[in-house]
Amino acid sequence: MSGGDRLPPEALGALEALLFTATEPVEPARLARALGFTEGQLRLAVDGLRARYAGEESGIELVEVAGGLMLGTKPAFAPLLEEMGRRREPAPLSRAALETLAIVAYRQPVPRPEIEAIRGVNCESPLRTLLDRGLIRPVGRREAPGRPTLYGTTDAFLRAFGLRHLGDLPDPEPPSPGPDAWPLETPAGATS
Amino acid sequence: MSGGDRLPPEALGALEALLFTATEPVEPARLARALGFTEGQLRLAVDGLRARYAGEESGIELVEVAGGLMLGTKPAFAPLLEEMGRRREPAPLSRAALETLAIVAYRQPVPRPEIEAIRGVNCESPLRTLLDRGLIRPVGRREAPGRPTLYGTTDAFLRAFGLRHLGDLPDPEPPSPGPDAWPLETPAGATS
Amino acid sequence: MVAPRTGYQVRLRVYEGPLDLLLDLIQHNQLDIHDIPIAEITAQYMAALSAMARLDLDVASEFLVMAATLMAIKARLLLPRPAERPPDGEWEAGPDPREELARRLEEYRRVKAAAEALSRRRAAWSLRYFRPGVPGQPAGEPPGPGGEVSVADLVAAFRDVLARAGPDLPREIYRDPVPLRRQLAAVLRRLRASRHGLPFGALFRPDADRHEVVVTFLALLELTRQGRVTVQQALPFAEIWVYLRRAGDCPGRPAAGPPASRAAGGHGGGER
Repeated sequence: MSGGDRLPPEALGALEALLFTATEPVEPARLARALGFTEGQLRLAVDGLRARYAGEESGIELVEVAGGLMLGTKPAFAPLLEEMGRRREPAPLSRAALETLAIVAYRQPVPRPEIEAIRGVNCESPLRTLLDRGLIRPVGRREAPGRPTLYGTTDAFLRAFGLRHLGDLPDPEPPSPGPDAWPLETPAGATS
Repeated sequence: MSGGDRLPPEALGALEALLFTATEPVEPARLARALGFTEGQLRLAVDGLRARYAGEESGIELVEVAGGLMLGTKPAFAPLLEEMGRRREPAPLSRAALETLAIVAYRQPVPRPEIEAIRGVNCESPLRTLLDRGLIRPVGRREAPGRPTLYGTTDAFLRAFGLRHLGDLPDPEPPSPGPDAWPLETPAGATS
Repeated sequence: MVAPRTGYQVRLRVYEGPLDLLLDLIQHNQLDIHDIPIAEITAQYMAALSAMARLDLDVASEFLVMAATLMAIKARLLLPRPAERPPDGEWEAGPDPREELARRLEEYRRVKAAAEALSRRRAAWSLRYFRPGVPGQPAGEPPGPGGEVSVADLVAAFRDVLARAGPDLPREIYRDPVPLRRQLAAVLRRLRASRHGLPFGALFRPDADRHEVVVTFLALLELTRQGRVTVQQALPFAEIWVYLRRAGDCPGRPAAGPPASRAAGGHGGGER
């Protein structure tokens, strides 16, 4: 390491900010270029960050992977993170979204006007939420005036609710077997 | 702070790891629960992290937004990150949208006719933009003829503008606290 | 119901609306909002409108309404006050006709200030960068329902919404669309009850409507996919038979099919 490898005071911070916002491992050469560092300076900065992360009061560390550097949490905190279900936990569904989802689940394929007729309010926003969250999707269009988009549930919906298939959806009206519960009662005699 | 608020040695690391992997602001209460901390302990840990991030050799810091905590880079490193193409600039808001958003933010809940009376122009298009971008949402209906929809801001709005909560809205006129420092004092929906 | 008003949405090059234009004139002339020289401002306002017209900017109707308002205020100010006040003092302390306009301008000015404050706040905040996928940018898989929502919540929500909808739902919606789940059970039941499987056609109620037929068919597909049922056809265009698969069955060899089905069953008909 040459004597010219002095670090500017904010070098560690700059390196940290760069790595913090990276989506994948960053090659050392690219880091050096971005920071305007020599190779020696980058090595110093990396060592400096490593040292800062070394203590047990630090939750992250610098890892080298796939030819690049990135930040990651320390393995010691894996159990904690796993417990937190660190697969991004979005806010729970709103009442409006849940009701809309229920209607789509039970009535699919169903167009928006029908959902709105049932709920009695505009459902644009809950539908968008459900689409964004991958719980419903457009499955076609109804052959009717305006050809409204029909919505149905997705595989992600099944997974999220622990359903193997749509047939697993519980009967929403268990007490009273509806008026046309025909098939359940029909004996085998129907065989042509 | 009570004497029981001692921190386990890895407390800062655990908090940091949690925040590092969070994709949205995390409420303090949730953090405390996840970490098994008392409120006091969490406060200690937060202060500890803040202190660790304070130096210029740190590239990140702890920010409070939308009722939660998250890690972000320090503003000083914005030019470097921008140069690296890290900017994920959300599309800028038009003046019409900003004005409409300001009315909703400071007057919520507020119906469209009131917004239009204040701006003196039709606001359908900016309202739609704001709804589409998730910055505002319908929060109910006013019990008045026509039952107009009332609009309010969302958590996404707080996050987009770096506000901790609605009380954190910037004072529109910081220099002169005029006789009727309007927005802050006006009771919601009192006008028109 | 929102009628599209395209002509209404004109964005003037600079002005967000008549209030914006007026405010600009007032500031430009360094006037007091609460003491506007109406005649002068009206003249400037009209000049601005005709400039817009010359620039071929479509002058939105709001601008014209404001022009009319200004003219009305001007006219009222020009009217001589009656020399003798009526005895009931009705004319006394008549409100300044400019008052309402001043109030609106003041309010709009505050909105503009608030919008600018928000804009500055946003600019400052945007100097911060977050971990990728933060905030609010979905990374990879969509986030799903979030929280702890169970099937029970879903069912409860459906019941609630139906209960709330009451009996005056549009007819089309009340018609029971024959849930797939029910049809699945029905098909299974009928197959269980039959000893030799059933011809495809027998699975459909004679008076089933199109929807029911579709759902029944979907149920059949689903059962096939789950491997609980096999579907076989002896020859092209021959009757299709449906068999229940019992535990231990060899794939494609229904326990008690008619001989015809065996003929074609060698390759494991419905199995995949």
